Amino acid sequence: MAELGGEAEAAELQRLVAAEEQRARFTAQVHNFMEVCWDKCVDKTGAKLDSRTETCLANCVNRFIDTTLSVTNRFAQIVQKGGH
Amino acid sequence: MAELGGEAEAAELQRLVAAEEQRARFTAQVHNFMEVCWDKCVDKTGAKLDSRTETCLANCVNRFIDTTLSVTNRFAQIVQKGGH
Amino acid sequence: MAELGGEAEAAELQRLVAAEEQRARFTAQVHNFMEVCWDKCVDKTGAKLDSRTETCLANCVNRFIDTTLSVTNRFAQIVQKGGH
Amino acid sequence: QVKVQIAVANAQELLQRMTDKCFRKCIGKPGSSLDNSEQKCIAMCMDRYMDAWNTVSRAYNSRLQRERANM
Amino acid sequence: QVKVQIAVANAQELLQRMTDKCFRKCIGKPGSSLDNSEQKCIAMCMDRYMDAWNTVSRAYNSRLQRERANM
Amino acid sequence: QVKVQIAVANAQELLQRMTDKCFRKCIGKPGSSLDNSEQKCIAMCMDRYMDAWNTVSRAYNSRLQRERANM
Repeated sequence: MAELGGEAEAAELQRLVAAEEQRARFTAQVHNFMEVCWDKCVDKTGAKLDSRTETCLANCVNRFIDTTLSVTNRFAQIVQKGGH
Repeated sequence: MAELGGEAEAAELQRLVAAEEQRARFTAQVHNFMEVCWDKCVDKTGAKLDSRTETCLANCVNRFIDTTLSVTNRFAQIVQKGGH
Repeated sequence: MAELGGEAEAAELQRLVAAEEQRARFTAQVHNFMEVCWDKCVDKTGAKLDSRTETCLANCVNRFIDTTLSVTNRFAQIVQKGGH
Repeated sequence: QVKVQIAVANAQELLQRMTDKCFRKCIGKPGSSLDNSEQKCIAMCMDRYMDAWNTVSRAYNSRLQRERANM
Repeated sequence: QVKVQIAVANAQELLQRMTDKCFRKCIGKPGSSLDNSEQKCIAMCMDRYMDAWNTVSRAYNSRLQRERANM
Repeated sequence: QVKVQIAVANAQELLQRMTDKCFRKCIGKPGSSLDNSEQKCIAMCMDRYMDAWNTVSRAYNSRLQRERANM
């Protein structure tokens, strides 16, 4: 591999670290969704995931994110109004 | 704000850090109580917390602390007697 | 205690740290087993653990370890085959 | 005033735990969007969670003060 | 390909959580060995857990992309 | 002897988990004080938790030794 100058190397390293951190956050979030959605959507474990379970899992992720956004926005409003 | 000498400043800083740590411990403990007491006391979430739920929550905190003290004291006795 | 030379002392210290780490891992693992097996095996808490509960707890530890090994081996096979 | 300050200091942790509890309470089988009744349930659950947080916080604070007075 | 890579990157955490979920699902009262039906249940549960992981992962990724497009 | 030592080494973690499990087991709806039956239940639950801890610990230790012997 070609040698990189000090600055370019540092920038490249920083980019790699940032990408790695983003992937770690993504993965941690998926573990978190699994904790909630596995129990909600998967009753029996048959030969394959049926389409109802697949839909339930995808909806579960999306509704959980909707809930997070809704809770966060409402909380911000309450805080701005200065009390609840 | 008046300038502080080195020592007074260090003492002030130490006091602030200690207060912050105490607040963090308090908050962590409240999260912990919520984990136990929310499921025990809050069945339905109506237009407001009724007084029965409020009493249940306050009792839950106090009985949890009683339990912690009782468990800790009994454990200390067992350890002192050198076996259980 | 006799004084140790620098190298012997370092080796001894390293041995102690390793032993302490191993004990911490063991203990963490026992806490983990307790989290799973207490709820599975202990229904009522009578005057003593009956032998059925004792057997259940010991089996629970061993079956959990079997499950871990089985899951890990199967996972390694899937990864080696390059997809699932 | 004070209650909101306490809440803000640990807002992220509070929001995560509150979201988790209210999602579990209000969403049975997750559908293709949050329907009206689910949204209302979440808003109420949030308010009750913060009420409960304040109640728990006050009860803990009183107990700490009583314990200190007895020392 | 990609899915396996994601899985390997966090293999240890995944294995722990999967073992925990599948043990709870498949083992009622733990006996003196894993019997055949328990072993089959665990293998199926693993496969479904990884399928579910991939489904959840894809759904999350799509959502992130949609949110970014809306910004 | 040994069992108590193990317990002391990680006393804080043990006390927290034991308190949590025994509170959940013994306290239904928390009242205005710990009544007699709750207090007895907690004491028994503690003893059984420590018995169970020792049983689990021994079982794990035997298994580790068996695995090492097979290597």
